[in-house]
Amino acid sequence: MSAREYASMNAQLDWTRAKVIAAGVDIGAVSSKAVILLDGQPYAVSHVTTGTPKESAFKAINAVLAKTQLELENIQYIVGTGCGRTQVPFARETISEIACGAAGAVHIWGPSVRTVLDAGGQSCKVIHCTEKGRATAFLWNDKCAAGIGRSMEAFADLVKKDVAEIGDIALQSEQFPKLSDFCAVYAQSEALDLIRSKEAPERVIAAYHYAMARRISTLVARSGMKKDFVIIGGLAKNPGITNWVENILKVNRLAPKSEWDPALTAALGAALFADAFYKGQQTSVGFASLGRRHM
Amino acid sequence: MMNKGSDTIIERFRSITANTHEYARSLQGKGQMLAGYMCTHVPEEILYAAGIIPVRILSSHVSQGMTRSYMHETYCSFSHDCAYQGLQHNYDYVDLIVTSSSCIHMGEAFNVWVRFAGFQQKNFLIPYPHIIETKPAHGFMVESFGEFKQFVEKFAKKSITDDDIERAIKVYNHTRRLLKRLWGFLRRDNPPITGPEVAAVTLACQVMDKQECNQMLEQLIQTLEAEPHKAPSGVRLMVTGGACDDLGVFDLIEHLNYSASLIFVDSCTAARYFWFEVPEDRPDKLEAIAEGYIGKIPCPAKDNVPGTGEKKRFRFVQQFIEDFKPEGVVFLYQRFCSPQPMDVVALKPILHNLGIPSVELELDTTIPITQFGTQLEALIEIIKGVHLE
Amino acid sequence: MNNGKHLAGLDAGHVNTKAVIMRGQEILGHSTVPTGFDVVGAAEAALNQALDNAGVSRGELAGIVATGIFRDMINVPPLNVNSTLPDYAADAKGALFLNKNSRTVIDIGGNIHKAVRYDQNGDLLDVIQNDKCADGLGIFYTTMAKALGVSEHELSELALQSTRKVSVAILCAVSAESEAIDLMCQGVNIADVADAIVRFMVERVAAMCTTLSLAQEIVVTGGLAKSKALIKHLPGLLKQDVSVSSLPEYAGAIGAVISYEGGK
Amino acid sequence: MAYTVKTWNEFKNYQSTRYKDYLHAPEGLRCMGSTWSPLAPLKGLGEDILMIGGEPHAASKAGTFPEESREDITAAEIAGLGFHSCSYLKLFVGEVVRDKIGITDGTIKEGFPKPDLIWTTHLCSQHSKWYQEVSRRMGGIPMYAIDMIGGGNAEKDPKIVKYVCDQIEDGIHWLERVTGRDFSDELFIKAVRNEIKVLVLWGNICALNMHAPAPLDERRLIALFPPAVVDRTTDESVRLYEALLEEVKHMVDTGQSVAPDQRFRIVYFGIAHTYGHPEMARILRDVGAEIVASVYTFGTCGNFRGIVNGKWSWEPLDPAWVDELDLSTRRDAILALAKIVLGWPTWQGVRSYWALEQMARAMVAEYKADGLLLAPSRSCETDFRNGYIAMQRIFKDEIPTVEYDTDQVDVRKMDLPGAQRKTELFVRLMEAHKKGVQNK
Repeated sequence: MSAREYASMNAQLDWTRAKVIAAGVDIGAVSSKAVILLDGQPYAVSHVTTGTPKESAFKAINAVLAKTQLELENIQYIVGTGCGRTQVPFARETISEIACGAAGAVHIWGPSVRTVLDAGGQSCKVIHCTEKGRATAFLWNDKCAAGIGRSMEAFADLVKKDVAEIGDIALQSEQFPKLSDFCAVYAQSEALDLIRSKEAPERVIAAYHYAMARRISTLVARSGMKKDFVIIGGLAKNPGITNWVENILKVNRLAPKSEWDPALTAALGAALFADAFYKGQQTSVGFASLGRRHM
Repeated sequence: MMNKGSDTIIERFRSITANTHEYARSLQGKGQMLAGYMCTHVPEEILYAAGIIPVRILSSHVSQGMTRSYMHETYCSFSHDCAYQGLQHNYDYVDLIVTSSSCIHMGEAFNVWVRFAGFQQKNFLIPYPHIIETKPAHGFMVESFGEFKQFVEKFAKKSITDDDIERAIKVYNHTRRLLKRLWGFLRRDNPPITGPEVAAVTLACQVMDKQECNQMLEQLIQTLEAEPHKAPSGVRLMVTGGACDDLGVFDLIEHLNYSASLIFVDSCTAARYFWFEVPEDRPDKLEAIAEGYIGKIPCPAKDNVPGTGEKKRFRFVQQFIEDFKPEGVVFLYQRFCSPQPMDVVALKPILHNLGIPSVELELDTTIPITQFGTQLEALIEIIKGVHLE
Repeated sequence: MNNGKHLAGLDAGHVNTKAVIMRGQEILGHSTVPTGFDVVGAAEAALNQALDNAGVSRGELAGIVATGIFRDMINVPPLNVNSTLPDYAADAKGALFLNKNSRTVIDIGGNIHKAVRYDQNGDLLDVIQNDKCADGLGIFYTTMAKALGVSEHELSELALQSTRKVSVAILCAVSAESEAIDLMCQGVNIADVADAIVRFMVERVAAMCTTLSLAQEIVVTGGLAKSKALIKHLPGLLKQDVSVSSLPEYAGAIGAVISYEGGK
Repeated sequence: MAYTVKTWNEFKNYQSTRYKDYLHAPEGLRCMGSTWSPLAPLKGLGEDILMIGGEPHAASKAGTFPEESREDITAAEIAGLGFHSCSYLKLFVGEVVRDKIGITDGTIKEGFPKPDLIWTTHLCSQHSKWYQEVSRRMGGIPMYAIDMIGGGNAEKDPKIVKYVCDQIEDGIHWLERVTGRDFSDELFIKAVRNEIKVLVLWGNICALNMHAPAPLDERRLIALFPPAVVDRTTDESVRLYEALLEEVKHMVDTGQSVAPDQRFRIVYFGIAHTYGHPEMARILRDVGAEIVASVYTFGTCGNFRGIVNGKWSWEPLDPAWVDELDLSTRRDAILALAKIVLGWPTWQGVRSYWALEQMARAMVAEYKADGLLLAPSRSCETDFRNGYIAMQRIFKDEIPTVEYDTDQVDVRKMDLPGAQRKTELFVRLMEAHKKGVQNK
C-alpha cells in the first residue's frame, strides 16, 4: 500500500461563497487523510503518512489547508474517523470508519453498492450497506488476518522492490507456488523459503499476493457477498490484491473512479457526516437520536 | 450520583477483584485453608463443607511470553495467563489447586501448575462428564464427587458430615439467588447499578468467602432497592461467550462515544458461574450436588443432548434475550477457543431471525481498546441506523 | 589456526548477507548487504565490500567458507566457496571465537532465532529454534521502527526511555504490531509503545531459550543483539547473565572462517 | 534390499470399498460419526450397516485430494467455522457445505449422502460439536455421542468403565428407537469380538517394530491401519490383520524391513504428516533415520498392556485372550468393548499429562530410540498437541528431542520451512549424541 503523500484541491470552487464548510479526517494505521467539502462538494483532499495519531491529524489537516486559503477555524464542522479518531483534537464528533466507509463508498460509486471491502494497513473490514450508504452489518478481520496492508510494505522491502510497483509485478505470473494464506508471518516466512528453492522473484511476489488476497477473500465471502462490490482503503490501489480478490470471489468490483483515491473514501464519509451534522445542528433535527455520551 | 451507599459497597467488591491475593491472604490470616480452582464445574460446596475457601484462579492481563515454553501457543490466552500465575508463584499461598475435567485449554494450565509450579503434591483433578445431560452422567458425577470428598477429608484432616455439606449448599444457593437478583436489576430500563458493576461484583464473589460475600450482596441489594435510578441507559448490549475476567472489556462498553449499557453476560466468569441451584434437604447430598450441577448452563465444551445433539445452552441464551431485551449481542470469546466458535456459528442464525445485530470480539491477553471500541461503536451505529440526511 | 592465510566467511541469511575477511585471529574487514532475491549477487557484493573494507584483493583470498540459510545457494561460481557449514554450527564456532568462555549462543536474526549449547571446541551439544508463530522477529523490528517513524537504533533508545509499562499481545508479530498500533491510537506515549514492542520480542526469545539448559557463559549474536533495549530484559527473564559479542551480526560469518578446513 | 508388503492392496481396497458402499449402496443404514468410537453397537442393527467415519475420511481425503481439501477447509471457514477449529472437522464440514465428497478410490461424488443417524464420541472440547454442526447443516440428523472422559488408565477405573458401559447401553436403546429396528445381540457380540481382535492384532503387529531392524516404518504403518480405523468389526478385517501379523513375523524372522537402513530409530509423537511432505521424510531417510514407533499409528486403533503396576508398557496383548473372552451376554460384550476402547493409547494423554509422559518414556526405552520427534498439530485438542511443549522441556536433556508445528490436514498451518530446518537439526543432534555416547 502506497504511503506516498499528496494534497490537491478543486480550483473551480470558491470557499468564500460556501454556506457550509465541512471536513473529515481519517487517521488510519498507516496513512492519514483529510477531505474538505464546500456545501457537500469535494473541495480539497490530503493523504499523509501516519506517525503518532495527534501529529498526523494536524499533518493531514494542515496539508489540505495549505492547498487552500482556508484556516482551521473557517471549517464549521469536522468529523474524525479511523483508528486514531479519538486523537483528533479539532474534531467535533467521531464516527466509526465502518459508517464512514459505507457513506463514502455510496457517495463515490452510487446507490448500487451493497458490499464494501475496506482493506487498510492494519485491518480489513467488510461492510454491508443500503442504497443510502447506511451500514447494516460488518465483519472485522480475525486477529490472525491483521496487518496485511503493512505486511505488503515489509515484504516489498525484503524483496527490494517499491511497494507501489509490487502489485503489478504480482500479475506477471500465471503459475506460482501456493503459500500459507492463514497469516502474513507464515506467508512471509514461506516466501523467504521459496527463494532458497530458486523460485523466480515475480513468482514469489505473485504467490505472496495471492495468499493475502485469498485470506481477504475468505473474510468477504464469510460476511456474505452482495453486489455491487467495491474495494476501498490503501490495498485498493494494489492491483495484485484487487485482481486476485475479484478472481477468487468471482465478482467484478465497480471500477475505481479516476477522481477519487479509494484510500480517501472513509475521510470523505466523515466529511459528509460533518456536513450533515452541521446542517442538522442549524435545523436542530437529525442526530439527537444518536444518544452521544459527552464526558 | 456520587457517594451513594451502593457505590461504597461496589467499590469494596471491585477492590477485592483488583487485589484478590491480598483478600485471600487476609482469609488465610484468619486461619482459613484456601483452594485455588480453575473451572466453574468444581463443586465448591464440598470444599466449603470442609472449611476450605475456594478461590478462583484469575489472570493478570500482563502480556508475557514465558509460558510459550510450557504450553503450545495455540491454547487461549486465559489458560496461558493462568498458567503464568502458577509459574510466577503468585498463588503459592493457596493450600491446594483443584479443577474439574472440562475445557482442554484450562486443563493444560492446570498441568503446568502441577508439573512446574510446585503443586505436584497438592492438587486434584475431578473427573467430570463432558456430556452432562444423561442419567449415566449423574451416576458418574456422584461417584466422582464422592472420591473428591474423600480426598478433601484426607487433605483437610477432617471428616465432612452431611450437615456440613447441607450448610455449604445453603450458603452457596443463597449467593446464587442474591446474584440472580442483582443481575435482575439490569432488566430495568434505567437500573440503579451498571452492567460492569454487576460483572465486577460477580467476579469478586468467585474469590470470596461466601458468607461474607452474602452479607455484602444483601446490603448492596437493599441499598439498590432504595436508590434512585441512574442516568437513562443507552443501547442495550448483551455479551455471550467464554471466560473473561478482564473487566476492562465491560467498562469499555459503557465508555464508548455513544451511551450503551451492558445488560447481561453469559460466560463462565459471569452468569454461567451461578445460574443454577443445588436441591436442598435431600437425603443424599452428593446426588443433590450432582443434580444441581447438571442443571447449570452447560459450558460449550460439554453441551450435547444425546439423541438430538441439541445445545441446551441455546435455550438459556434465548431466554436471557427475552428477559433482558438486548438490542445487540457481543460474541466475546478467547482466541484459539475451540468450542465457542462452534456455538457462534449456530447462534448467529438465531439472532438473525430475532433481528438482533451482533459483533465478534476475539479476546487476547490484552484488550485492543481502539479496535474493540470501533467495532462496538459501529455496532451501535448500525442499531441506531446512523446515516446521512 | 590458518596462520597467515586470508580467509572470507559468508553468512547468507533470510534478510541480510554478511561477509568477513580474516587473517588468523584478526578480523580485517566486514560488510552487510540485504539479501533479496539475488542471493549470489548479494554475497558477491558483501564479499567485495568486505574485501575493500579490509584492503585485501580477491586474489589474496586463500579460501571462502559459507554458512547461513542460503549457504548452498551461494556455493556456486563465481564465488568458489571451499566449504559450507550449517548456520547453528557457525554460530557456535563464531561465538566461541568471540568469547572463549562461552558455551551457549543465542542468535536473534531477521527471520528466525535459536539457541545453541556447545563444548569447549564449539561442537554442538544441544540446539533449539523458534516456533512458527515467532518467525520474523527481526523483520518485525524493522517494520515497527518504520511504523513509529524512527530508525532501528532510535527504537531501542526510545524503549530505554519508557516510564510506563504497557503490553501488547505476545503471540506473534501480527498481533504485537496490531496492538502496538492500537496503543498509538489510544495516544499512549511512543516510548512506552517501543518498550512494549521490545518486551514482546525478548519474551518470545527468552521463552524459547528456557527449554534448553543454558550453559554459562551465554553470548547473544545476530542483528537484534545490537538493540540495547532488547538485551536489557534478557538476563532478568533467563535468570542468567548474558553478554553481547562484538560484531554480533558477524558471528556466523566468523564461525565459518574458523571452521576452514575443519578448523585446523 | 527393502521388503514390499504383500497384503498392501487388499488393505487399500478395504477402505475404498467401505466408502464406496456408503456413497452408492441403494439400500442399507447409513451411519456417520467418529470411528474413534465403539463401532460394534451399530452392527447389532443388521448386516446392511454403511459407515463413514470422520477422522479417517478427512485424513484420506486430504491425502487423495490435497487441493480439494484446501477448498473444503476454506469453505467451512467461509461458512463461519472458527479459524482455529480442528481441521479434520473443517474439512468434513466443508464437504457438507460444498455438498460433494471425495474418497480414496480417487472419485468425487456430487451430493453428500445424508446419514440416517450419527453415532460418535466426545473426547476433546470440539469432538462431538463436529457432528452437531453436520447434523444442523443436514437438517437435524439424530445423533448420539458417548462421553469418553479420557484420563490415563481409564479402562482400569471402575467408575469410568461403568459410565461408558451405561452410555453404550442407553445408546443401544436409542439406536433401536431411532431406526425402528430390533437390536441383535448375536450380531453385536460377534462384532465386539472382531473389534477387540483387530485392535489386539494391530498392537501385536506394531510391537514387532521393537526388533532391529524394525520391519515397518511410519509410512507403511499409516497405509496399513485404515481398515482398523474405518471398520474393525468385520470378519474380513480380522482376516486381513491375521495375515499381516504372520507376514510381519516372517519379516522379523528373516531380518527384513520395508526400510532396512535404520541408523537412527525415532519415536514419533504427533499426527502423521511426513507422508504428506515427502521432502521431510527424505531428510530423515537420506541419513537412515526411521520412525519405528509412533503413538498415532500404534495407539489410535491398537491396544497394548497399558499401565501395569504404575508403569506403562507397550507390550502387546495375547490374541488368544480375545477368543477366550466370555461375551455371553450383551452386558459382557459392552463391558469388554468399553474397556478396550478406553484403553486406546491416544486417549490416555487427554486430561492426564502423566500418562502421555509415561507412554513416551516407555516407547523410547522399549523401542531403543535415538531420538524423540514431537510434532504437535496446531488444530488438534487431543494427544497430538496437549502437553507436547512440556514434553520437550522434560525430554530434551535425556534424549535428542525436537518439536515443530504441523497440522493434520491444514497445510496452511504446517510449518514446513521450520520443520525442515528442525529435522536437519534433529539429525545432527542424534549424530552428536551417538558420538558423545561412544566417547563415554
